[in-house]
Amino acid sequence: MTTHADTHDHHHEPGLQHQFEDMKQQEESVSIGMWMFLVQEIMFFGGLFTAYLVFRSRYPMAFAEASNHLNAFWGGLNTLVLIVSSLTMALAVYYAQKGKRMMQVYMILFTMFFGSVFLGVKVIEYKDKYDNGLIPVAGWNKRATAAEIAVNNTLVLPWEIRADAAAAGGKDEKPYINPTGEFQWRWGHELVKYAEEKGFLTADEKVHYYSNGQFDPFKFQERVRMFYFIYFVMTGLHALHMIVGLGLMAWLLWKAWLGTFSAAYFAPVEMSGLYWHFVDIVWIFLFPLLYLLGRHFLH
Amino acid sequence: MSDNHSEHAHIGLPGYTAVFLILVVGTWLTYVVSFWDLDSVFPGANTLLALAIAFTKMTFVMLYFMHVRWSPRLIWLSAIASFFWLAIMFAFTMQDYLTRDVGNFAG
Amino acid sequence: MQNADAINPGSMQPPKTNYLTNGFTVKSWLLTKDHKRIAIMYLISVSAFFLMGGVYAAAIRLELLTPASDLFQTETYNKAFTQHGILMIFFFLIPSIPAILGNFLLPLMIGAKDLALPRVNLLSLYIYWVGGALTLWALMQGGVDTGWTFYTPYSTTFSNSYVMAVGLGIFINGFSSILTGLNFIVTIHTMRAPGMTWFRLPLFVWAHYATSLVMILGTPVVAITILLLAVERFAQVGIFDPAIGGDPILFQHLFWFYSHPAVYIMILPGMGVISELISNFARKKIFGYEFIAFSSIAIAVFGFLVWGHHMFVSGQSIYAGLVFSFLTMVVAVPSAIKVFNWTATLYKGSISYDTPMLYAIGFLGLFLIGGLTGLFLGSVGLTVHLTDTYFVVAHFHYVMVGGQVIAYLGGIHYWWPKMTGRMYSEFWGKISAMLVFVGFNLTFFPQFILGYQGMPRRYASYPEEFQVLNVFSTAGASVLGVGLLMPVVYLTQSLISGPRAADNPWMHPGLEWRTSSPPPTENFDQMPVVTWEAYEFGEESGLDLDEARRRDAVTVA
Amino acid sequence: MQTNSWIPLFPEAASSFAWQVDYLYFYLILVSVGFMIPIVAAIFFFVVKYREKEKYATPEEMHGSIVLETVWSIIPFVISMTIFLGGAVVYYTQYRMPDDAMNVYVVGKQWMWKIQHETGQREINELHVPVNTRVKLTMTTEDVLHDFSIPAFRTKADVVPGRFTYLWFEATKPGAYHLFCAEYCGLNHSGMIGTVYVMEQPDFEAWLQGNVSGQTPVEQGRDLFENKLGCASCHAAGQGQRGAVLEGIYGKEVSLVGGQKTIRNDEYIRNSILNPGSQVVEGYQPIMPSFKGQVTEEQILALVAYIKSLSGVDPNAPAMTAPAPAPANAANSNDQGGN
Ligand code: HEA
Ligand code: HEA
Ligand code: HEC
Ligand code: CUA
Ligand SMILES: [Cu+2]
Repeated sequence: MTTHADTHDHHHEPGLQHQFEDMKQQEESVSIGMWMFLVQEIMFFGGLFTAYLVFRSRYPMAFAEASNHLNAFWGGLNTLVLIVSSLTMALAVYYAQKGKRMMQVYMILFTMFFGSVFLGVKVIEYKDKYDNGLIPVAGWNKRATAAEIAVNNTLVLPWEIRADAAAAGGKDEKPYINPTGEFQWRWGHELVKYAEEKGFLTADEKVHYYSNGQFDPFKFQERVRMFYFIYFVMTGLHALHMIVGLGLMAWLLWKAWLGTFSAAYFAPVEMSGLYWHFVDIVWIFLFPLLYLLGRHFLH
Repeated sequence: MSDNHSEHAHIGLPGYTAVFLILVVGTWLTYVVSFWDLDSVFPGANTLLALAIAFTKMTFVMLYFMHVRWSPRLIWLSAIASFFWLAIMFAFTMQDYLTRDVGNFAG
Repeated sequence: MQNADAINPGSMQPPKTNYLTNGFTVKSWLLTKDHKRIAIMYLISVSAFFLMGGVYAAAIRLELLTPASDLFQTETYNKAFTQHGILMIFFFLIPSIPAILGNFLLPLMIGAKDLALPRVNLLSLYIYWVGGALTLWALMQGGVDTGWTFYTPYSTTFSNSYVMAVGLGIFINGFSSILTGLNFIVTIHTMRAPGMTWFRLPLFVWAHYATSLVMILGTPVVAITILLLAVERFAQVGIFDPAIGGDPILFQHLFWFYSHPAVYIMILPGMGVISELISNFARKKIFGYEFIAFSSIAIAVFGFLVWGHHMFVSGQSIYAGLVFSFLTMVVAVPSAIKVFNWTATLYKGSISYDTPMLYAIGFLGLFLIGGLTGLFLGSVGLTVHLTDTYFVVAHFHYVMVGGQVIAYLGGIHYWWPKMTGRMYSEFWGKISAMLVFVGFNLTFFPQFILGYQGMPRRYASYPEEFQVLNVFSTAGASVLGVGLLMPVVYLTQSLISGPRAADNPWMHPGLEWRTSSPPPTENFDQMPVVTWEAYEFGEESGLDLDEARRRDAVTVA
Repeated sequence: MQTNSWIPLFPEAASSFAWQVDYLYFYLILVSVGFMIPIVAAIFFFVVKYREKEKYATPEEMHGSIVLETVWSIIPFVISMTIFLGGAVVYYTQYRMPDDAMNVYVVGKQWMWKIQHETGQREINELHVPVNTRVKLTMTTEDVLHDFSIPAFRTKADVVPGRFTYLWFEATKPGAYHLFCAEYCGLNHSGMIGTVYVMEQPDFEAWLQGNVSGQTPVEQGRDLFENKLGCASCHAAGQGQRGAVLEGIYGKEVSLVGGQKTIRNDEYIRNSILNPGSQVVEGYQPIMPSFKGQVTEEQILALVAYIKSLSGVDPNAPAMTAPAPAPANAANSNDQGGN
C-alpha cells in the first residue's frame, strides 16, 4: 500500500479524486472508511442493546409479556423481506462488477422495493400499536371518540389475544376504547402468575411488580411500557437507517442508470451494499430479541 | 476489497442463492425454536439459541454478502474488534449487575 | 531578518502561492477541502470556545473567593460550572489537538496531499459548527445545570434547564469527532508516502491513530446515551429514572463507557505532541520509539476497561469496584512507560530551551502529578473519601490543563512557523509559558489539599475554614488567565509583523518541514520518498545543517 | 466547628477506619514523591548538563533498551498492585456492613437529610451518634441522587432513588463534624449540609430522652430554623433565596395563589410548616416540603416564636389568631385570642 509510484502523470480515471495517486488507493481508502463507519454504527446500536440486556435480565416476565403482544408474523415477514433485499443488493454489486447496467438497475430497484415493503410493514405495526394504546408516550395513542365510548366501553386486546378470543367464540372485534390516548396495559399478567407458580419469579422482579405483597398492575404496566420504549427507539432508529439507505439507493439508481459503474469503478455500489447489509444484520438481531424471546411461555 | 479489480473472487449467482436460502432457513428456525420451552433445560437456553442462530446468520451475511471473506486483514480485524468492544460493554456492565449481592456488603 | 529565508534552500524560488494565498474569498474558505484551511477554521472556532469556557472558569473562581454564595445566585453558579465543563470538554479539549494540529499535520507528516476523505473532513467541521451553535443557542436561552456528567434522574426528570437542547448539541458534535477519527485512521492506513513505513511514522501520528480508535469505538455510545436521555425526558419513560423502573446506574455505565476513554482522547494527542517536542529540542531520536508507539495503542485499548472507577461510591457492586480498580492500575503502566522514555530521551541530548520546550518540560511535571493523583483516585478505599471532592477537580485539571492544554500550547508554538509562515516572539513566549506554569500550580495545587480536607465539588458556598486555600486558587487563576491570554496577543501580532519563518526553522527531519512555510495547497511539489528513520537529526536524513547555521548567523547579525 | 488535626491543613480523623485511609494516602504520597523526585531531578540534571552547546548538534543516537523498558514497566506495575491491594483492603472495611450495629435510617431529599433513629427520634440535617459504637446507615432518597459524606469519618456513599445503599462507621472522637451532600443534586446542592454530633454514651442517652436544652424559645427556634430543620436553606435572606421572605411579615396580609388573602398569624405559620401546599404565597413555587411528623409541637412553637421575632414582635405577646381586617401596620395588634 505504500508502494504506489511517485509520478504525477497518471491519467485521470473516472471518479479519481485529487488526493489519491490511483484508483486502488482510493478504493482502499473508501472501503476502510466505510468499515470504520460501520464499526461506529455497531457501537451506536450497542448502547441500546446494553440497555435492553440490563432490563430484559431484570424484568424478564414483563418483557416476555410485552413481547408477546408484538406480532411475530409481521416481524418474521419483515425479516424475510430484508433478507431478500440483502440478496438483491448483493446481486446489484455483483452485476455492477460485471458491468451489466440493466441488471444492476433492476437489482437496485428490487432492493428499494423490498426496503419500502419493510417500511410499509413497520407502518402497519406502528399503526396497530397506536390503535391499541401501546405507544409509551403520553397522549400519542388513538383516542376514542365520544360516540365510541358510548357504544362500547370494553377494552380490546391486541392482535393475538383478539384472535384467540374470536376463535374461542367470543365477540367480534370491538372498537378500541382509550379516551385519553395514554399507554394502556390493563390485561395480561398471566406470565407473572405463571412464573410465581413455577417459582422462578426473582425477588428483584417481585419488588418491581408488587405492592404490599399484591400484584400491582400499574407497576407492572410501567415495566411493560419500558419494553415498548426500547422497542420504539430500536426499531425507530433502525427504520431511520432504512430510510437513509433508500436515499442512498435512489442516488445509486440514478448513477447506475447513467452507466457510471463498471468493472473498474463500482465502489459506490459496493459501499452502499455494505451499509445495507449492516442494517439487515441489525434486524437479524432485533427480530428474535424483540419479537420472539419469551414466546414459549404463552404458547 | 479484492487486490485486483479484474478477478472478483465471489461466489456467483448459485452461491448467493445458497446463502440466501441459509438465511431463510435460519429465520424459520429461529421462529420455530422460540416456541419450544428450552428454559426448562437451563434458564436462558432460549435466549442462547436465538442468539446463536442470529450470530450464524450474521456471519453468513458478513462473509459472503459483505465480501469479508475476500477482504484484507484490516477488515477482518475491524469486524472482530467491534464485536469484541460490544462484548466489553456487555460484560463489564453486567458484571456489576450480577454481583450486586455478593458478600456481606449490603447488610 | 528578511534575509533569513533568502538563504534557506527552498525559498530561493520566486514566491509561489501557498494554502493561505490560494483564494481569498469567503467561499474559498467555507467550501475548501484543504485540510490546512479546515484546521485553521477549527483553530479559530476552538479558541473561541476556549475563551468562553475560560470566562465561565473566571466566574467560578470569583464566586468561590468567599464562602457564601454571594456573587451569583446558586442557580447561576451551577450553570456556570456545568457550561464550563461542557464547553471545555466537548467543544475545546476534545477537538483541540486532533482537529487543529492533527488535521494540519497528519497529511504533511506522512507525505500525503490531503486527508483521505477531504469532504468528510469539511463535513466534520460543519457538524462541529452546528453542534456548537445549538449549544450556544441553548446557553443563551438559559443554559443547563446538570453538571457535565448529566447524571440521571436529575437530568431526566428534575432539571428545568435546557437539557435536551444542549444534549442534542453534544450528540451532533459527537459525530464531528467520529468523522475526524475515521478520517485519520483511513489516512494513516492508505496515504503514507513511499518509504513511510509504520515504524517510520512520527509518534504524533501513532498517538492520533490511538486517539482515533477511541473516537470511533467510544463516541457513538455517548451519542446513543444522550439520545436515550433526551427521549426519556421527553416521553417520561423510565430507562434511567428509578421512579418508573429505570436505573440511574445504567446511565453512569453508558456515560463512562465513553467518557473515561474520552479522557484519553484528551491526553493521547498531547502525548504525541510532547514526543515531537522532546525529541526536537533534544535533537535526539526518541528513546524507545516502539514502546511509546505501542503504549499509545495500549492506553486506547485498556482505557475501555476501567470506566467503573468513576462509580466507586455510586452503588455499583463491590466486586465490580474491585475489578475496575485493578484495571485502573494496569492502564497507568503505559503512561508510566511514556514518561520514562521521554526523560531518557533527554539523556545526552543537545537541549535548547525555546518556548515549546518550556511547555514540554512543564507538561512532564504536571502530567506526572496529574497521573499520580489519578492513582490515588484509582485506589478504591481512598477514593471513597476523595471522590466528588476538590481532589478530583485538581486531578483532572492537572491532566487536562497541565497535560493537554499545555501540550496544545507547546504544539501551537512549535508549528506556528509552519502554519502561518511567521515566527512568534520568543521573549513573550517564554514569559507566558512561565506565567501559565506558575499560575496553574497556584490555582490547582491548593485544591488537592482542599479535597482531602473534604470540600465537595460543585458547591456554590462552602464552610469558612476552606476559604484561605480558595483565595490562593482564585489568585492563581488570575495569573493563569493572564498567561493564557498573552499568546492570543503576541501570536496575532506575529501574523502582522512577525519575522518570516524559514521552511525548517528547527532543522527537523520530519516531512512536514520539507515543504515551504506555509505549505502549498497540495503540500508537496513532488511526492516525497522517505528513506530515513523517524527523528534522524543528522545529515544522513538530508538536512543541511551547515547551511542552517549560516542562515541563523545572518539572522542574528 | 471542625477541630483540626495536628498536621496543618489536614482534616480531623474521627472514625475507626479513618487511619487506614490516611495511611493509604500517605503511602500514595510516598510513592508519588518517590517517582517525582528522581524523574524531576533527572529532567533538571539532563536539561542543564546536556544543554545545547552547538546549534543543530547531532548527539549520538540511542534506540532504546529492552532491559530498561522491561524494568520500568514491571516496577510501576508491582507498585501499582500494592496500591490496589491497599485500596481493596480499606474498601473492604469501609463497605462491609457489621452485623451488630445501631441502625439509623436516612432519606435524602432535595435539599435536606431526613434521619430517623430506631428509637423513633427524627432529625433533619443532623445526626447524633454515640462514640465508639458502630452505626449503620440505611439510606435512600425521594428524588435524585445524593451522597452522604462525612469527611472526618473518611467515608461516603451515594444515595440512590428506588433502592437502599448502606454506610457504616464507628466514631472515635466526640465532636461536631461536617455532613455534606457530595453528589450534585440540583439547585441547592451546596446547602444540603449538616452536622454529625458524636456524643459520649451518657450524653447520647440524654439526647435520646429528648433532653431539653436551656434555650429560650426564640433561640431554640432560630437553631431549628437555621440548623436543625434547614429552613434557612430556602429562607435565608440574600440571593438564591427561594422561599418567601419571612422578615417583618407577621401580622401582615398576604395574597395567596388562587386569589385569597389572609393574615399571617400563628395558625397561618403553623399551617405553613405542616401543610405548606394549602396556602402558597403568590409569586412562589409550591416547593416547600411539609414538615408534618418531623417537628414536634414544641418545636413548632419555638419556630413561631422565632418567626415572630423576625418581625420585631415580642414572642411573649399574646398570639394573634383571628384574621383581623387590620390595617397593614397591625403588627402589634391587640386582638385577643387563646392558643
Ligand atoms: C486528560 C484527561 C485525564 C487523564 C489522562 C486521566 C488519567 C487518569 N485518571 Fe482521571 N479523570 C479525568 C481526566 C483524566 N484522567 C476527569 C475529567 C475526571 C473527572 C470526571 C468528573 O467526574 O467530572 C477524572 C476522574 C478520575 C477518577 C474518578 C474520580 C472520582 O470521581 O471519584 C479516577 C479514579 O480512578 C481517575 C483515575 C485516573 C488514572 C489512574 C489515570 C491514569 O491514566 C494516569 C496515568 C499516569 C501516571 C500514573 C503518571 C505517570 C507514571 C509514572 C510517573 C510512574 C509511576 C506509576 C505507577 C507506580 C503506576 N480519574
Ligand atoms: C478542558 C477542560 C478544562 C479546562 C481547560 C479548564 C480550565 C479551568 N477550570 Fe475547569 N473544569 C473542567 C474542565 C476544564 N477546566 C470540567 C470538566 C469541570 C467539571 C464540571 C462539572 O463539575 O460538571 C471543571 C470544573 C472546574 C471547577 C470546579 C467547579 C465546582 O466543582 O464547583 C473549577 C474551580 O476552580 C474550575 C476552574 C478552572 C480554571 C480556573 C481554569 C483555567 O485553566 C481557565 C483558564 C482559561 C482562560 C482564562 C481562557 C483563556 C482563553 C484563551 C487563551 C483563548 C482566547 C482565544 C481567542 C480570544 C480567540 N473548573
Ligand atoms: C424547600 C424549600 C423550603 C424549606 C426547606 C422551607 N420553606 Fe418555608 N417556604 C418555602 C417557599 C417556596 C414558600 C412560599 C410558598 C408557600 O407559601 O408555600 C415558603 C413559605 C413559608 C412561610 C409563609 C411565608 C409568607 O410569606 O407567608 C412560612 C411561615 C415558612 N415558609 C416557614 C418555614 C419554616 C418554619 C421552615 C422550616 C421548618 C420552612 N419554611 C422550610 C420554601 C421552603
Ligand atoms: Cu443532595 Cu447534593
Ligand atoms: Cu476515568
